Amino acid sequence: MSAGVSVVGSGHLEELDDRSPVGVSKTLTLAKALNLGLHDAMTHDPKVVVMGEDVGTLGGVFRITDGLLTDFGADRVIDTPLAEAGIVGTAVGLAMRGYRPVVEIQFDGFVYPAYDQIVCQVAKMRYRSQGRTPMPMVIRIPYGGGIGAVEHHSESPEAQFAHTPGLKVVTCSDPADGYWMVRQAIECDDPVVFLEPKRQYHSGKAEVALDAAPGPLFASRVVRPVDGAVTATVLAYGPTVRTALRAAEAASAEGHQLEVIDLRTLSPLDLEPVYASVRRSGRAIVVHEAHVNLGIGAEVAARTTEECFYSLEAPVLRVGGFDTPYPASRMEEAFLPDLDRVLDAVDRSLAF
Amino acid sequence: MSAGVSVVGSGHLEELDDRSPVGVSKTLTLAKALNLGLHDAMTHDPKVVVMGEDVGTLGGVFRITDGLLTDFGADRVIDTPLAEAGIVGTAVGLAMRGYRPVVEIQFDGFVYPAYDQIVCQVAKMRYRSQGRTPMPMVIRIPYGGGIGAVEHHSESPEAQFAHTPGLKVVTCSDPADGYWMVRQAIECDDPVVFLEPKRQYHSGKAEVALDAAPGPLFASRVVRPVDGAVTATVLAYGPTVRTALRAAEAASAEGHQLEVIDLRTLSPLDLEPVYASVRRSGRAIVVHEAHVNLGIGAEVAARTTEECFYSLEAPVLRVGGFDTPYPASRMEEAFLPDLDRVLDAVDRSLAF
Amino acid sequence: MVTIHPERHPEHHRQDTAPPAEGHADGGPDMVQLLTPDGERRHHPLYDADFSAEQVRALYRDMALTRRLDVEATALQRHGELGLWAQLLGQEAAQIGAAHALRPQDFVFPTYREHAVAWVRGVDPLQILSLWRGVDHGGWDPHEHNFGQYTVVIGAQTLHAVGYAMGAQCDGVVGTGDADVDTAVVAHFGDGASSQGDVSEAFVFAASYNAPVVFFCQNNQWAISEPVIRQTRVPLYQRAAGFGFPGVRVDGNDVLATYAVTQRALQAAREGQGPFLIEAYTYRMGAHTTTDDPTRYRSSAEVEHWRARDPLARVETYLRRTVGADQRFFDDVAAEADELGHELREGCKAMPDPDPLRIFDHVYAEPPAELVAQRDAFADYHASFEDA
Amino acid sequence: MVTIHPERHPEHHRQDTAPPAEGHADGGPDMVQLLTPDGERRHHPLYDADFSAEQVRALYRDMALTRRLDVEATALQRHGELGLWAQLLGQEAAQIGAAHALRPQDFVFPTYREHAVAWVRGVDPLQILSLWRGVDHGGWDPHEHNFGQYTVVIGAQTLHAVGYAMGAQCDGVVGTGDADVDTAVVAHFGDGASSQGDVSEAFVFAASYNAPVVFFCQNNQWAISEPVIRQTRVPLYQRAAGFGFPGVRVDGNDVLATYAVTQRALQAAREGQGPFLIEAYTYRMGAHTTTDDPTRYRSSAEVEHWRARDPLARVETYLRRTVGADQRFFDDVAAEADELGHELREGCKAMPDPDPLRIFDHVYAEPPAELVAQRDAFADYHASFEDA
Ligand SMILES: Cc1ncc(C[n+]2csc(CCOP(=O)(O)OP(=O)(O)O)c2C)c(N)n1
Ligand SMILES: Cc1ncc(C[n+]2csc(CCOP(=O)(O)OP(=O)(O)O)c2C)c(N)n1
Ligand SMILES: [Mg+2]
Ligand SMILES: [Mg+2]
Repeated sequence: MSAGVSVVGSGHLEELDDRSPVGVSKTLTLAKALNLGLHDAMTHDPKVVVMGEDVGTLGGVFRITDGLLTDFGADRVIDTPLAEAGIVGTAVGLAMRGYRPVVEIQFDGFVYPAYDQIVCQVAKMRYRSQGRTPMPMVIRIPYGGGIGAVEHHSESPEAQFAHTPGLKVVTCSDPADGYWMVRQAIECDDPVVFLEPKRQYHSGKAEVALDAAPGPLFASRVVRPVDGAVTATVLAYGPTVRTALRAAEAASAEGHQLEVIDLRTLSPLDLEPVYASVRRSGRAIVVHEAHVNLGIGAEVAARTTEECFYSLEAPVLRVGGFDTPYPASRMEEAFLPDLDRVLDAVDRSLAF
Repeated sequence: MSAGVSVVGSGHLEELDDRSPVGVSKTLTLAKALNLGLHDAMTHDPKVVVMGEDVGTLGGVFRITDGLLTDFGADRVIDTPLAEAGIVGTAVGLAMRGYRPVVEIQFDGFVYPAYDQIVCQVAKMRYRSQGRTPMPMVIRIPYGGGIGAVEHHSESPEAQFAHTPGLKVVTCSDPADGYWMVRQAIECDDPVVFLEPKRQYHSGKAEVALDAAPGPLFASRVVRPVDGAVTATVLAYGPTVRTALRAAEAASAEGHQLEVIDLRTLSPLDLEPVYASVRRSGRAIVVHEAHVNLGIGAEVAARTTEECFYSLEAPVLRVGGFDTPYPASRMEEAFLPDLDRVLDAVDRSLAF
Repeated sequence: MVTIHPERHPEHHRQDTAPPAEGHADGGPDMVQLLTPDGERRHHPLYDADFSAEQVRALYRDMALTRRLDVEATALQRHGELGLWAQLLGQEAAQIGAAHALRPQDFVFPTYREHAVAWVRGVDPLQILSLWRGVDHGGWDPHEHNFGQYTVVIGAQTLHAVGYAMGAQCDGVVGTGDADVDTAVVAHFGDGASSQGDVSEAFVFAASYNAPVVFFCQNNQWAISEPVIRQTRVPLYQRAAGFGFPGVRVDGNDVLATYAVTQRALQAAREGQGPFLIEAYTYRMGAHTTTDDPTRYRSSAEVEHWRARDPLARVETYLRRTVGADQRFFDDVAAEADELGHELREGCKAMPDPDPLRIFDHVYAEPPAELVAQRDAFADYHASFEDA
Repeated sequence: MVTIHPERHPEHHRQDTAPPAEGHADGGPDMVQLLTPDGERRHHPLYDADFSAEQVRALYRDMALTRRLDVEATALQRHGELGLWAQLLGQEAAQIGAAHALRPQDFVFPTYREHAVAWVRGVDPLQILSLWRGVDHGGWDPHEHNFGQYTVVIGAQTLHAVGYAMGAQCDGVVGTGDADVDTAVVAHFGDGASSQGDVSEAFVFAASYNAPVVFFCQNNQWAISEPVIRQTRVPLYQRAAGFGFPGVRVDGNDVLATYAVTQRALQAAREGQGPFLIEAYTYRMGAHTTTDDPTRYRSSAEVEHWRARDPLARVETYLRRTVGADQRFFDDVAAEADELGHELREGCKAMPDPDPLRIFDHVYAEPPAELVAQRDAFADYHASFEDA
């Protein structure tokens, strides 16, 4: 009896049969883009269900699931009891029955009660069953700081998931990626931890082309290419992409040309574009909000050094959250990497 | 009312008032050394309590708590219900009441239900309370593979804990360290995740000097120093120290001199001895059973490259478990780093 | 599958065995009530107490003052002085009754909403505001007041409470018969929290070790936007029996009843009779927090229904009609509240921003060299801006 | 604090409200039993069934064969052919009764000990042995047999069961009235597992969505070395009521009773009546696993007590005395068991070691380039040894 596990989705969004007509685009905030992405994914595939705390009537505390209950009903937009292990654990069962659950964790700091289900069940079910039990699931987590919140509402848990084989981990940094990456993540037959930079949900609109995905999901992207000589390569993702771009603008005024790469996918990492850039620049700086110690920057540094050993003029430097718990919000500005700390790292790199 | 939080222990084991007379030593397996360490810690400090699944009557599935129930009674050796969050969460409360709980997690793969309590409560309680609520707790975890076990019994979760500020993470690799490190961890006023290489519990005896600790807890140690020219520095910890030492012996036969360092403390890392060695050798190889991706090796590589940039003749290379879930046991030999894979890495390093 | 919920599809609901669906507005016949919404005194065979006039006035006073605290904090948030505030409006009776039943040696493990309990424990309200302002994670000393840190991760503190209670047992301060020694612990949590695995595990551990802990669940009918029926279809107090200890539902808007029930449960725990679950049936009159908009998910009719059950109004009526309290008493309380409001406004606005270097404090008892170096580097870096 | 356990200090135990302490050897008066240890048929007002002679013989046969499977596997472990084995000895009635009550469309979520359920679901026992041999994590196709992977992390599968049941609701295969369509789910777990947060959360979710799931708890009195009294001081089946659904204790050594109770619970679930908890009161006659030494923590008197309640013996008596089964039937079963034993021994020893490159299979549907590179590098490296 295999009906229960037939899974929908080829992973190739170009083939979506409900794609909008060519040329159609909308101007959206990240929040609205994600909301539309979920909406379109649910329209496209009746097996997609959304579940989590307050995702129904309220539309989520960030309103990312706003309107979905009205459009798709309580069978597919499921307000759950307040228990994260329960949410992810029942999503595992739904996936086994052929559904594609999209789970919302309300805030980064509340994913840990579900950690066991994520790392021991979601991540390993396919492996354990020799491929017989796929686990197509998206775990959406609003993450990162800078919103003036109380404890546990500003964390960056990506490294822990990226360290876990069987999971894929991605993060978006603008509305277009928000729309397309969430759709692609839902199409993906592997479980995807989908990190949303909550600080940017409502912080500005951008045009989102709805007729075709801008590129594959598991790929990094040069978001500020530099023609000619590159002073340094700056790697960022999620909330720090904007910081890196601002730093690049500021550096440019001082005659330094920073090439900025949005990593987008944290597991797997897509470092070929990084290597290409570093081979030109000889210097790399990784910027993330997560703690520096064993953050994504550590892996990027280790691999980049291995691949570009003879090109590097300086060690790969890391700018990140300090190795302390996330502080009370009136100190968070100092905790979070900002333009100045990125430029400071550029200076330090140049000093080698 | 602060009686509840007065904590015993200065962190300086040299001052222990019950230390054995100078010159006393015993020949012990790692399992017995840990058992004696727990016993002596409980004798020394009445606030030390041991808790976990099967730690009482059975003495633990690995017998590390054997005899403690008889010697110290059911108030201090607590068989708990089968619930890891419950174990660690109640240990938090016991610590708040002035106890020093030593928690046993039965196997590495079963720590995840307690993950939330560990990373959000144990790690953050002192910070949250501005130092008013210390969290002296030891979380003992038998870890690592090579014992022919079923799923979840062979994992290496150290990187996830080391990434978490507020925790300290250490691991022992021989009986003397087993005895002293567990005693020092119990004395420590910070929470310590204490990783025990289960494969080595019963795999040989060694002399344990009981009159004085061989050195501080949070320090790495050169376990195979090389006089004169060093071919490469090999960094290992826990179960891979033995592998590294064997590789060094084999390499020596081929004329390569490998200096081996047992990291011992994974958070904080103590890398000064590593830098000193790498400045001489120009090459470093980190060996652990955990997945390479975002394993401890990533952090060691990133920092070592930063500190020894101009000394390195090759990038820091990593030998570890593959980026797959831990496989079924008849494949684990291939999964685990062994002598040959270490030597292969030395060759690759020399090829740079 | 949500459509198959018993409430909506009663034919799918096992008729012979299932208890009545949850969510009715009046707490049902099992609910202990000593003071009706009209301010009339009722008596209960098991859970009752004699209240002196002074005691009732003290309860009223604390309810009125903590309501003011709540109103002021809400206003301070609106004025940008606080980042966020979790309102207690409507839950004053549950919290004040529970808190008055404590002895000094008892220890309380709060959620993030127990401002009135904190008040009774002697915590300076400014030390609560500092948390919501973002200055720190709570300014009080838990051990000075025997009142723990606020816990944001839902349910986590219930396990801490059980562990602390196990420690008290070990210390021999349970069941000695000495009223100044015998100790109990209160674990606060909400209706939503009842679903968390941690809370059930706390029940398991408490029963297994017969720990002196009173689980105090404020069922305020909502977990953000989710009604309690999403969490349970039977009254929450019934959860306890299946774990092997007693539970009772009390009118959480009736300060006499919450006091009486908590007092009895604490006393039993102190005597060594083990855990107890109290479900205080109440209502969150305000928003979940100041960022929440409850009109998105609940009707004004529901709010009106509960407004008629205001926990303060009934005590005022009872005081005026039966116990004896003149206008001057109420005027004094109002004046005291005004003064408190003034102090809070001034105190809050005067709170300095923390030195950013405090980020590095108290991570460890013995901070590693690496972290000290990180701090020093940041200090230098920071100073380079101040110099500039 | 352990010393204040109610069993040892009855004076600390709340006398008026607390139910009897757990751990008595005979399941108590609430336990459903249809066949006594002496092989006598009893009847029960609610949970009963008519059994044909053929049916009883089939139940016996499966119990006998799975006992043999267990004995053979234990021996294979002793001979080094398996790395480990979790014995089911003594729990045959609980498992066979529960499994016989299933319809093909039902789905089962096992722990690591449900070998007899797997057997009834048609799983090739060699595909179970391959797990314990270390060849794979379980060789069967969960969707071919509607029998999930073994789950080692205690309790995790109970949530999967609830989610799967929610999915069945969504699919409209609950409460249609069509016996070939209506679907229920069984979640197996142990007495120790009942303490895990996941299991309580599974109860919460199952009740909240009225999911068609039968929680089947084999209370075999022990969680490795810990007696069930460490997990609960009231009978486990009572846990359900506080979550809003029914529970019952059945004699887990009585295959007729476990069948009848499970059959009824499954039928109710398929009809849309929601979740049900069955506590099968049984005993783990063997060690926890082959590495365990139960003499360290339990008395031989206790084991003897339970040996007198052997689940097979009573069916044999009942078959011989009442139902009608001649010696030839028993001889045939014994012969079949011998043949099974032979097949298992040969099959197990013949299992080839997996190719180490299989380490890299099935991590992802679409393996990332990095992992493919890791695999390729390992393949080259590995080949370099083969060449050498
Ligand atoms: C583990 C966890 N998940 C989610 C949240 C987000 N959250 C904060 S309060 C809340 C609702 C809590 O409801 P309840 O327990 O009834 O308490 P109340 O707020 O009504 O006092 C939620 C979901 C959290 N703080 N912790
Ligand atoms: C989360 C977790 N913690 C600990 C273990 C180790 N362990 C394996 S079986 C077991 C006892 C289980 O007891 P019970 O649930 O009664 O099932 P039984 O073995 O008796 O069938 C334990 C503690 C585990 N597998 N998973
Ligand atoms: Mg609530
Ligand atoms: Mg058991």
